[in-house]
Amino acid sequence: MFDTAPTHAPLVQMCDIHKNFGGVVAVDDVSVDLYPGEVVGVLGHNGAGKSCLMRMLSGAMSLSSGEILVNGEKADLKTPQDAKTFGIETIYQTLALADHLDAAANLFLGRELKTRFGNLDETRMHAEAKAALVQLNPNFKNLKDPVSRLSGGQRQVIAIARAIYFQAKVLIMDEPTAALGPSETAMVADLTLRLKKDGIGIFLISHDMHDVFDLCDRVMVMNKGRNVGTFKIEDVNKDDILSLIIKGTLPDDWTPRGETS
Amino acid sequence: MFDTAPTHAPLVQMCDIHKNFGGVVAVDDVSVDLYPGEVVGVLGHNGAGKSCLMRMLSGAMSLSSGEILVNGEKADLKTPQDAKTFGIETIYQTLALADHLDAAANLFLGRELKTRFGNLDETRMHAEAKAALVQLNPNFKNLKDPVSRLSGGQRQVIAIARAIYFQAKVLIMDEPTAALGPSETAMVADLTLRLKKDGIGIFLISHDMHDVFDLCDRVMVMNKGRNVGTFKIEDVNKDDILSLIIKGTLPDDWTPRGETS
Amino acid sequence: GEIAVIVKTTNSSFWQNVNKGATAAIEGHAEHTMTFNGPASESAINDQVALVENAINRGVAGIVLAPSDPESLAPVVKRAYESGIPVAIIDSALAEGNDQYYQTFLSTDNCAAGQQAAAMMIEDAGSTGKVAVMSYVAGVGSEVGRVGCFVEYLSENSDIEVVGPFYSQSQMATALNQTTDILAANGDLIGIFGANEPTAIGMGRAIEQAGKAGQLTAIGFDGNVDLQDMVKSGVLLATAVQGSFQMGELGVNAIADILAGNSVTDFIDTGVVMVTKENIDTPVAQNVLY
Amino acid sequence: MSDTELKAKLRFLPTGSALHKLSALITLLLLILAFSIMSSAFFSVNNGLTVLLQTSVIGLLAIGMTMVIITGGIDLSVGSVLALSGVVTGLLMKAGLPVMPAMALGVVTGGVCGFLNGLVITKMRITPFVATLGMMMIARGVALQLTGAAPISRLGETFGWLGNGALFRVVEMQANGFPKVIFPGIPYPAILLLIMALFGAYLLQRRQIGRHIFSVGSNEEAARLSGVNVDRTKIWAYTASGALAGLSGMVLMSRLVTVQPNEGVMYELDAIAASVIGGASLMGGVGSVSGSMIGAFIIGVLRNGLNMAGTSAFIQQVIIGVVVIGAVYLDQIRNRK
Amino acid sequence: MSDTELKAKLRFLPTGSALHKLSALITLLLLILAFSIMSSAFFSVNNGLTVLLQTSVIGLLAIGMTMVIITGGIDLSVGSVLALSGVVTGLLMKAGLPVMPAMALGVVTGGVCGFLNGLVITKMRITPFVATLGMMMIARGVALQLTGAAPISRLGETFGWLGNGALFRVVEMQANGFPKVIFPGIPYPAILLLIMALFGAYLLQRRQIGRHIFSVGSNEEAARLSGVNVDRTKIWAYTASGALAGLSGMVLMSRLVTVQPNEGVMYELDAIAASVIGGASLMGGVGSVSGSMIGAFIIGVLRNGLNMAGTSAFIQQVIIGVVVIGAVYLDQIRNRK
Ligand SMILES: Nc1ncnc2c1ncn2[C@@H]1O[C@H](COP(=O)(O)OP(=O)(O)OP(=O)(O)O)[C@@H](O)[C@H]1O
Ligand SMILES: Nc1ncnc2c1ncn2[C@@H]1O[C@H](COP(=O)(O)OP(=O)(O)OP(=O)(O)O)[C@@H](O)[C@H]1O
Ligand SMILES: O[C@@H]1[C@@H](O)[C@H](O)OC[C@H]1O
Ligand SMILES: [Mg+2]
Ligand SMILES: [Mg+2]
Repeated sequence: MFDTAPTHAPLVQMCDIHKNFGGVVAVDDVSVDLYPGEVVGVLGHNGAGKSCLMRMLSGAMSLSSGEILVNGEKADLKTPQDAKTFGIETIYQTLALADHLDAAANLFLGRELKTRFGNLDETRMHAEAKAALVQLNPNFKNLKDPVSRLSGGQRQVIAIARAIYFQAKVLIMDEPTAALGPSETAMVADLTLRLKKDGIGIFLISHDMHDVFDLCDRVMVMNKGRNVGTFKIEDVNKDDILSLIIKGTLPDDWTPRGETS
Repeated sequence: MFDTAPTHAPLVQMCDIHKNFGGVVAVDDVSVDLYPGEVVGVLGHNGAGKSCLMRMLSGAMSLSSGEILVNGEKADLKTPQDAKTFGIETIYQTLALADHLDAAANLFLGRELKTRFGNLDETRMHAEAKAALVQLNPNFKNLKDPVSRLSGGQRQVIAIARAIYFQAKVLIMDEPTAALGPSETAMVADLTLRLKKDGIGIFLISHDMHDVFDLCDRVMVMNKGRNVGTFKIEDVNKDDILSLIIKGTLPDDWTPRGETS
Repeated sequence: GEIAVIVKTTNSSFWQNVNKGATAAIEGHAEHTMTFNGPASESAINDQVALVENAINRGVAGIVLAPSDPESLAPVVKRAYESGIPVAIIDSALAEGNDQYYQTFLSTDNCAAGQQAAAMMIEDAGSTGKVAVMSYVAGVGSEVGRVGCFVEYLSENSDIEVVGPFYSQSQMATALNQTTDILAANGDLIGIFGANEPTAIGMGRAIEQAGKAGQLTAIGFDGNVDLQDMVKSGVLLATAVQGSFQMGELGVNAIADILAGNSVTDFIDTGVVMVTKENIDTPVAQNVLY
Repeated sequence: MSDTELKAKLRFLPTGSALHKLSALITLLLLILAFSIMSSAFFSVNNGLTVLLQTSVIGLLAIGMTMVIITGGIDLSVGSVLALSGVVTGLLMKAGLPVMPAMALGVVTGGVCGFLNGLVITKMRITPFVATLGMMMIARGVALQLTGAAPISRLGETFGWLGNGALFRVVEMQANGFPKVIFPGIPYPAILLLIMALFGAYLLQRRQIGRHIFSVGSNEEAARLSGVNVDRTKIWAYTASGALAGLSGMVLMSRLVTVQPNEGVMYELDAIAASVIGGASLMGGVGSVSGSMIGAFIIGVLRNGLNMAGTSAFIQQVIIGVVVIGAVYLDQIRNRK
Repeated sequence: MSDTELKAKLRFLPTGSALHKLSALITLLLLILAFSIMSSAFFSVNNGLTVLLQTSVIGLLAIGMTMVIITGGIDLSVGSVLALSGVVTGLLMKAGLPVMPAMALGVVTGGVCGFLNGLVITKMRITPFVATLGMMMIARGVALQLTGAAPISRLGETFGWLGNGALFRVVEMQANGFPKVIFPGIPYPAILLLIMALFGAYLLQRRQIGRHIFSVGSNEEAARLSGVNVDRTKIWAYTASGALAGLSGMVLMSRLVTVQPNEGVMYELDAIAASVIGGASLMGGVGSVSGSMIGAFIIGVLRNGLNMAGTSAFIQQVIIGVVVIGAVYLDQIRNRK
């Protein structure tokens, strides 16, 4: 449905993005881009600035300076709503669920389905929500419980379902599997590959090297707010990445693995 | 400092523990024990009841029925305070940090150090906190910021530091590395082994099979609230465990791996 | 039957003194009982309407009412009339055009009382300079007459400049603070008027505490022991005291008379006495003091 | 599908909010029973209608208050806004406007005050408690200043119609010249309350704005990240609360047939108590109009019943305090099970 | 280490709470400047002392209120508790008790009311708003019932000592037989306020109980899981608030030299406003005694200054409303930077 050739114009370009909180520099002039049908891993130590960078693309945080282009045009993402109109959906690290509402209400929050009288169409929202959730977790039961009563993993599944339901063009996943069990994690991996095949561009923040190597086309590593390198996944191995994450530099003897091998 | 022989009397025995919320059975007659110097992995799908089971041992949740013995004697763990007096410390999945306080205040919360006039001994608490945190994350800086301003991983480090600082006899870790970067994760693994060597008994909830196989002596698998099997780690492999987690049963052809190999 | 005495508020010694009068009167009428009630404050008019409605619903024999507002209480008084319940109005008037719905009216003429206080003010303090007016709740029936006529009389009969009015909401501490500030801001004040009990007491305390007793003409209103003490010590030149006991007593008696089939006069002036150091021990004054 | 529908209805009432209302309802019934035993006049058609009438003002306020409380806010200004709306209507009528447009503009005044509350809360980021506390003082001060604190009287028969009129009223003239009321009629304020309560419940449960109100109160940040326009939702709720305060001002002043700039002091506390007794949580995310109506009637019945029973005004206060706590407690124990 | 110590002092004042106080302080100074220009009598030693005296009651209430607000609660009962404490003292004195023990028991009465608030909130799990709203009605009702709503007068000279006495007071006898005040002295209530404020700040910043109060308000569940005795902490805070309300009752009634059972209505709003202007957050976890004192003085100066300037009582209300919102807003903009 979208252009699937990753050689085309980038879906998203983030240019010289800077964010500071008073004196604390969280993101330090970072540039990164994303093409359709591509998964870009965003890696880094705790507090490296990964979430902040992505929140700026989600419209959830304002930029201190820099520029974001979507489909080559400057996009002013002031609110999450703005980002959503550009087709940018996000799975937040904090999940961002309204505790007193049930799964369906959360899934459709802000984009409720309505009957032709403008009333909420509960029946349809529930049916759709059920379908979406069962894809990710076949035995998802407590569909009508307020989400505050669900386990950490169940909540994560709702947050994921919400982001993919609305046919994103760009998907940001901030540690989507951190709280998930093995089967759920596998399902998220499957899902990622399926979305990628549909031409969606994905930013994946993860601390799990296996996920990163299984899913990503490129990786971008952050260290203390700076982008310390962006690589095709073939060009690096686990140790290279760990070195970047921890020390902020590649091993001294590094040459692109893709070429040497 | 403790008796390190895992053959002795169990440190903790949880017998026929049951917990339901109205009609929802979260934990269904589960029994499990823990010996000094042993790491027992608690595994299961999302919503299996792992956190609930452990919260009952932490004194954070009341039992519907069942009995908990510590050092062979019945322990009535009504409050987290009770559990702490038995030397049971917990790293909660939700971290349980007071957002407006800084790292040191959180670390010593409820057990503040005082000067001889009974005033808070800020200087000593800070020094101790710094020492404890730097062990886990050498470049932990924002020591005086309220923890609400820290990144997910930084917060996790504080929660871990708090649990180990007070010389626990029993340590419960509920997905302690979920939010951690690779170097922090490695440090937690080191730490776990060090504590184990000191004779501390550890319950480790984790979804990460590598951690489980690297660190655990035994694993207990929960499925839909029930204990579907407790095994020495030598007797099972990854696929056995995944089968237990997902289906609740071992593969049909299973025999204890430790014996066959 | 039950005679319901409904006043503007139960929270003040003035109204509690009405209660005492009513209680004393009911002793004389074994065939009747008396209930005493009122809202939490004199400005809670809607609550007073509800109290009257409830009394009508429970079929009381008669009502003694001190209306917090002349118009707002008229519909319920009419309802009482429609239910055949006799009503005696006390303290404050009901709006014109409602005379047929109640049987008698007992009151101090608040306007006249205000004028008397003003006359005394001019007499003692002179007819030029500043006089501060410390009022209680803006706009309630007795306040409109009392403070309104006080101010009007001053402006018509002297060159006195009025400072205020300030409203204490019938809170003594508020009156104390306000008076303290007014005294500090207007060193040249020649007189001050405190228009009801808590206000006058707070005002008197402020004068004592500022060390200004005797330096200006202070006149109060109502007559509990604190005010009597202030009159005796000279902090207040005078205090205007209404026959509150009489309002309760005569009001209940009037209803009992009507119920017994007797006729009653349609207006009884319960009077006001300007109590001063000179007359405080006389029977006229002792009769109204409480 | 009817089971689903039923459940859908209850979904915003977590931890058994059906129970919530049930326990409030039980409190209400117990009170009615107790008062009926204590006073024969209490349990009569006449008095029932009086209670309806007396509760309508608090009831109207409680509808708006409930919406505000569900967003996690509070509106302390309703009592003052009620007075200011009445003053505006009174002044407009004195200026020659007929009663209907004057009352409509009175309600609009309330809405404007609420809208300003909403702006201050969202755009200036002032906590609702402080913002509406400020509005409480400002609206009261303006109402008193505009009138010089004096009531506005002689607004004419028609002004009293909304507050004192009744549907199906039957009056008969007696031989002795006294009229006799056969059936006092259903008071217009009670009918108005019913309509507004149903409409409020519909908005909260069936419309997007209601869903957004719940989400904002449940987790404001999550609502924002989900694309809910948090500011607009809050402004909506405060405007509704203000407009309902204006409407209740019309009812109250019309009942008094006079505009009283001093009226409505502390009404906010009654409205808040009604909402909370009815199960609304001051933490936000929880509440219902039907619950708040039960809460309002608990307070109304209590006031009326204690008066009927001839309880001293002071003891009344103590009893109301105890019942408010008791009603919320009863609910707590039910929930804990 | 002094840098560390300074920082340690500020650590509970997040998002730049030093700024918080700074902006409140600026508001206060601006007010003082404005009033000094408007009225020459305002900026004088005498009037300064008067402001101190007038603010002491709200100031004392604000200390306790701040503690309660930091736990994430609220105490609406302080105005009524103040009155009840005064009544108890007055009755005990009438019964023959000397002033000191009678006043001590008055403060204890306040403490007991606060303790009951704490019990209802923690053991019956009633939200603070409702629990203290109930206590507000109950304490007021009891105070009125005990006295039959009449003031208790003629309590003797000594009763007025606390409220009207002053340190370093210089009085001279005039020729006309009336005394003249040369230097009014530093009022005892102001000294009492200073002592209590310092003590309150010490408890909050330097003692375990203070740390626990912050933690409970910041994240109650986290505090509980960390082994903080949440219930005991809350009960402590409400008891302190009640006792301080009792103490302020002593000051107020002593100033009046009369016990007034209906005194203190709506004082809770002033106390809350003072805390919030001073930077306390009604969400809990944030606040300071020093900030609340500045807040109390903003309100006190405003009332005094507007009176001095002869502003109409109604316009005063409007202005106070605007300043309360404005002070909090000023703070907001500073914080956002
Ligand atoms: N609202 C805020 N105010 C002040 N500082 C902040 C805020 N949010 C984040 N920071 C700081 O910005 C830095 C980057 O935080 P961020 O959450 O982006 O890290 P992260 O890379 O996502 O880490 P993690 O892997 O732990 O989630 C951290 O030092 C954090 O303390
Ligand atoms: N307070 C509660 N009220 C009602 N149900 C609850 C509550 N807490 C947990 N549950 C339910 O109990 C079950 C077990 O939850 P628990 O948190 O123990 O799962 P878990 O195994 O820790 O899952 P995860 O891996 O996702 O953390 C879930 O179905 C959950 O919905
Ligand atoms: O007439 C009453 C007055 O005398 C009292 O002092 O306050 C209330 C008034 O209505
Ligand atoms: Mg992050
Ligand atoms: Mg869990």
